[in-house]
Amino acid sequence: MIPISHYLTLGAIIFIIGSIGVLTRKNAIIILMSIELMLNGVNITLVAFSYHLADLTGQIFAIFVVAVAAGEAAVGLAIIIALFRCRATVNVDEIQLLKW
Amino acid sequence: MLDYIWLVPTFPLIGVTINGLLGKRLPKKLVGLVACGALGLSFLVSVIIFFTLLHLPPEQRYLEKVLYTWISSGAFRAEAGFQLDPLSAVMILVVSGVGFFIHIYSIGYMHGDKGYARYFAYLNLFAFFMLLLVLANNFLFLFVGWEGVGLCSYLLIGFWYERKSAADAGKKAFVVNRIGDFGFALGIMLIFSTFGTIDYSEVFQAAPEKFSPGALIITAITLLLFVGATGKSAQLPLYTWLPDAMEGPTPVSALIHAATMVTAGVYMVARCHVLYLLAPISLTVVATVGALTAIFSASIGLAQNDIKRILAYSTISQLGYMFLGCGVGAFSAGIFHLMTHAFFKALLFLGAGSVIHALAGEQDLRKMGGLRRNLPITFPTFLVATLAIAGLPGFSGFFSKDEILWEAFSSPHGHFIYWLIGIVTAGMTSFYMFRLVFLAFFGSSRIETDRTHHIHESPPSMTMPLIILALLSIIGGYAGVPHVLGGANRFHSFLSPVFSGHHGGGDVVDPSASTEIVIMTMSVLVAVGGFLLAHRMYIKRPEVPAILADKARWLYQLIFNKYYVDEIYDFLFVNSIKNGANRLWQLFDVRVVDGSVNGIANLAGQGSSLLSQLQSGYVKSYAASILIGAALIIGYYVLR
Amino acid sequence: MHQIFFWGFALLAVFSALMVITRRNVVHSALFLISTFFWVAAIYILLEAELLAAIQILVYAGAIMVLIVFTILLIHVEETKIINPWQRQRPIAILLGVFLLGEIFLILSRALFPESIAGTALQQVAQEGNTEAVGKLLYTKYLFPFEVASILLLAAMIGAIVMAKREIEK
Amino acid sequence: MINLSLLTPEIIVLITALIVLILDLLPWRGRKVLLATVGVLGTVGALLITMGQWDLREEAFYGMVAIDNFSVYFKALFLIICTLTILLSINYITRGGIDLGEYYSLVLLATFGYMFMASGTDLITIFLALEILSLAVYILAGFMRHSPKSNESAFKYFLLGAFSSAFLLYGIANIYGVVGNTNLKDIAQYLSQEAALKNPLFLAGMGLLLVGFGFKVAIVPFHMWTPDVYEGSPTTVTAFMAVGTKAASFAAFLRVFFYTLEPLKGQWVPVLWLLAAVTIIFGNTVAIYQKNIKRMLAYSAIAHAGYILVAMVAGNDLGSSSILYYLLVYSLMNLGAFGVVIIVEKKEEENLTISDYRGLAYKHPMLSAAMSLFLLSLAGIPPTGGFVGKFYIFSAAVSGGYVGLAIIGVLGSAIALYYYLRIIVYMYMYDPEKEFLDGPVPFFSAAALVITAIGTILLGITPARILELAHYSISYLGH
Repeated sequence: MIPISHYLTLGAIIFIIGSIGVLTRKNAIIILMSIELMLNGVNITLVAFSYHLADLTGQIFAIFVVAVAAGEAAVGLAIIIALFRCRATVNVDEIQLLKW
Repeated sequence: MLDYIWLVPTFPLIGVTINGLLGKRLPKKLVGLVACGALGLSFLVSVIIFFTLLHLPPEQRYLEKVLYTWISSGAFRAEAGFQLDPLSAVMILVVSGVGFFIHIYSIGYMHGDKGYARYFAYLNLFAFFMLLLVLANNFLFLFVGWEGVGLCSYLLIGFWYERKSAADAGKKAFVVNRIGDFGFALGIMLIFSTFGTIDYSEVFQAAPEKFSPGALIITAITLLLFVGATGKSAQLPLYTWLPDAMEGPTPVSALIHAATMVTAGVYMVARCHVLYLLAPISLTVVATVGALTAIFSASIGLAQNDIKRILAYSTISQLGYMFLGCGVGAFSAGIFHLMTHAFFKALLFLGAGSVIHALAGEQDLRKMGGLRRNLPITFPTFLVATLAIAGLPGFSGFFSKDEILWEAFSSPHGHFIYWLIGIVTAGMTSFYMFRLVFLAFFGSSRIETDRTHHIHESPPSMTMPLIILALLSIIGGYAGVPHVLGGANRFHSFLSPVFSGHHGGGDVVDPSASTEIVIMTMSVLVAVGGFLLAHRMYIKRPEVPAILADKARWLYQLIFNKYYVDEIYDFLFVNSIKNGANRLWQLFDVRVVDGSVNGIANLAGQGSSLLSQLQSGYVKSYAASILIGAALIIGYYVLR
Repeated sequence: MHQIFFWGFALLAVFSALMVITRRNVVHSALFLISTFFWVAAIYILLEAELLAAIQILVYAGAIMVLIVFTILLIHVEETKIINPWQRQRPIAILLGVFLLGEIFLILSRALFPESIAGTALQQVAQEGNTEAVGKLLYTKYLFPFEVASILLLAAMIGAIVMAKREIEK
Repeated sequence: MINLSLLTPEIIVLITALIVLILDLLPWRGRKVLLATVGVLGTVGALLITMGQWDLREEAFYGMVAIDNFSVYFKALFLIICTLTILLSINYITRGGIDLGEYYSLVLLATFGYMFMASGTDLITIFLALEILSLAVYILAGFMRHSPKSNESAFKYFLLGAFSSAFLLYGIANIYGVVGNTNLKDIAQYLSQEAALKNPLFLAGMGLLLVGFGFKVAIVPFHMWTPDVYEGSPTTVTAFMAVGTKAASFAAFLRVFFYTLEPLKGQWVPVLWLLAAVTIIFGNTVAIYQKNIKRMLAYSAIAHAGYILVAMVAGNDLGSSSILYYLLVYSLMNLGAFGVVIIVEKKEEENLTISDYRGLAYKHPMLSAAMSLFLLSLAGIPPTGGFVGKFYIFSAAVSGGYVGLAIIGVLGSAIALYYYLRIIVYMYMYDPEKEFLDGPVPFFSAAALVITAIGTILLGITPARILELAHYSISYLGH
């Protein structure tokens, strides 16, 4: 039997890998993918708890997270496309018109 | 009639509304009429109310008119409304009365200014807030008025914004007053959380029941409130904004920075006398700050050459007197001096304004002289005011200043030192005021030639208020003739319901009446001494050498010797004081206070630009900030 | 057996995730992301969440990734090398990540995990299987969030169309 | 129990959003005003029904949403905000060339999300509501698609918003793992056990919730998006999110922390204390330096979040009711200030720096008077609503024993007066150099300004009634 903390650690590692991706990558699309990684980390945590508690709420929550992730991806990619049309770049280091 | 008390602040508010919104489109005459009319009506109502009050038996001279419930939340409750008692009656009379005359004066003075309507709108707005301040029945309304008059003051100091100095002065007033208001606001919040209410009557009733004298919380409250008062009433160490505030139009200086707004601190302390009497430490602080401010700024006044600046330092010094009075527990004496000071200081400023008007904007005393003949109305009225502020017998300043000095000497809260400082200050006051009069109105003209041709007396709209205020400066004092001079001190007995049960000062028919006479005589002597010294230095000396020089050589030698003596005398006594005062001014005013004001502003500005660099525009560093925050918060919970 | 599967899936998932954030080429990152999704789905199966595993593959790998890949095709850019003064962020980011991970380990080592609250849900799963049990809950207790989620998708749809539409009609 | 009829106001808003979308297909020139009118009618209708729900205290959908006074108060506030935003937008979006039906539709959908932020009693509901409003506002922020700034602001808002909601989600997951449920009532019940209070997993979850909410209400150090997004977005959207998103996030923040996490007060109060202090100091200091008025108002919005945190820290009776009161005042005065900015703003980012306001008073006295009123209220000068709100908040802090925080707050508002007054000085103390508007002040915008101005003054003069409502709303939270 695998203890729950193993699953939780796995979720945490993936969550943190995702957040490091957000902090280090320049390409907006990769940043978006890193956020998806973070959400996956959360989902692993939710499902692990659900399994441990023998309660389905966690799984249902995870389903909603997937739905939200889909919505965020759609909106985010649309925003990235609009940005690209306007600025011809998706490099976050070049997108700093607004500052100070 | 008393129920119509709400009319008093309402009229100026109507004036603001009309002039503020339509002022640009109305003819100038109408603008002036509306503004003056609004305040005139307030004044009329105030007078009627005052006499109605006078006809009531003393214990019924109180009216609280609750407008509505401001707060009712759990244990906290406050009702907002107006409170009319002898204290606020005196205040509305002074504010609306002096305000009314200054409004009239402004019609002439501001004639031709492009911001005419704006000026009157601000002035009416000021009157509204000031009346609200003195009529409030709770600390919140007081604070409303307090902030409101500060705002108007700020707007009016910077009225001639084209001048950089005016804009700077406005900024300075703003920064310094922030510090004061900061303490004041905290004080009110402390009251609110201590008593659960901010109504005067409830607070003042609960305070003696709940706390014994010397209670720490009351001391904290009163000291915080006093911080606010030092800001608004220009006391040490927050006084420096006031001399700079003279950048505003002169009638504004007269109304706001001499007669009314700056006395708000004194009014507030007197209003909270119940609290102050419970906090002996705070009383000592008030008296000490008042006394020190009085002598300190009077000494600075000795060295100034700008006519309005002298008056400004004089105002600070006189405000110090009022706080001294309050600090020794003689609240009604403080208010009495507040009233007489409002008359003669307004008159002094308006007279100075008339001089400046005549000289097309010249404010330097060294470029005046001999104006006595050119300004036949301004001169005598100005002289009356000078006599009054110097405290010569028979003029209003004599009675009020003397009462404070006597209380400083004799009151249980008083001390010999306070009296000594007070009387030295009185001498200085007399000296610098007569110096001003001699330099401006006597002697030969030192006026620059291009200004000489249009020296003229001001129009009637300006001289009329001068005359009325001069009358008030004379008779104003007779409201409070002390018992020892055979008077009844009616002013004091009028205020006694407010300060009843406390030592209000003046009422005790003192067994040591002879001491009082001695004290009184000494202050008169000091005043006369100041006059003589000024006369010697600014009237006699310039003429004497010239006459003697062409008589005979041996005589001239004598004169030379005398002159020599004068020089030593000058060097030893006058100059050293002058230099000392100047240096003090340099050190304190320019370095410490200006320095710290600028320092604060610079620090804020630099901190601001530095911190805003953090906002680099890079979305990744924003994300890093979030992650750091998250790591720290979780770290707090885990590693603790 | 379970052990081996878990460690295998977990290591593969972490490895793919690391690849996602380290590959220079966007397309490679995307492919590794798909692989991560698959391994995570496998973990779900280990945790007896079969429906979720299916959704993970259908929605994530199927729908979201297709969207991302389409966008990559639309926006063809290589990562350029513009020097950003704040770019020295990589070590900070990694340090922060390690710090956070350390915190999470600490938490997990001290955490009190509740006992299984089991009850009806578990029995339902035993009788009807995971999918049916989840479905029933979704349409009863969680009906409200379910409906709200549909509105969320509607908002996302409207938004995406507005943003990506070519020109505003005049 | 489903009790669908309890959700009538929300359903009306939703249907209005859809109707607007469909009506936009009409081949009729004047349809834009029709859309706005339908939008306003829908929100006003929903507002009336919401008001009728006062004192109802019901639950719907198996405890997923609560119709208590707390949510009714907030829902009414959101509907007012929505109405005013639509009024301010009519002219602006036409000028900006973004007059699409989707605009109103998204505003209404965001409002729909706001409403469930206030009434959601399950972390799932709150999370979904947060996502709905976020998605809608991301799009609105980038609605001016030809403007690089608008695009950038949508982009930044989206990336950081998604990033922070991942944290929120992770926090919810941890709390679920400890409690076994996501319903606020069950979590509260769990916390009634003594041992539960020390579970680090739960505390970490709470900390992550703090991050998520902190981002949405813009408190330091989660505030960095605020100035950029506020500056870049279309001004009507800035106004909408500055008040709506902030109030909605505070609604959920309050429900979770004041009601559910009440037993853990000792744990979150110190953190909020520090965050409040830093937020007030940072927001106010940086605002001094700003030249763009929208950016300045953004920093001011950060500082205001700090003031509200002060009341949360104080936590007593006065503090909690003053939050609801302050959010109402804040919404009105901020919408008013942004309203003036919206009216004065011209195409191509013109008239957006503070010095552009020089001499406005001579050309448009009413507009400047209104602006001065809003700014003075923001600065907390009596007799405006802002003053009363701040007074309550800081008094609450003093009587709660947090004198230090009150001092920081008062000091912060003293600094704040400086940058607010600067605009007034520019308006009144300089001569105008140009014409500000191309025509008269648009009717609908003027109407919105009148409403906000009257509200700001009335709340300053007679706050008692609203304060009572606020007190009544929050003291029965969860009962």
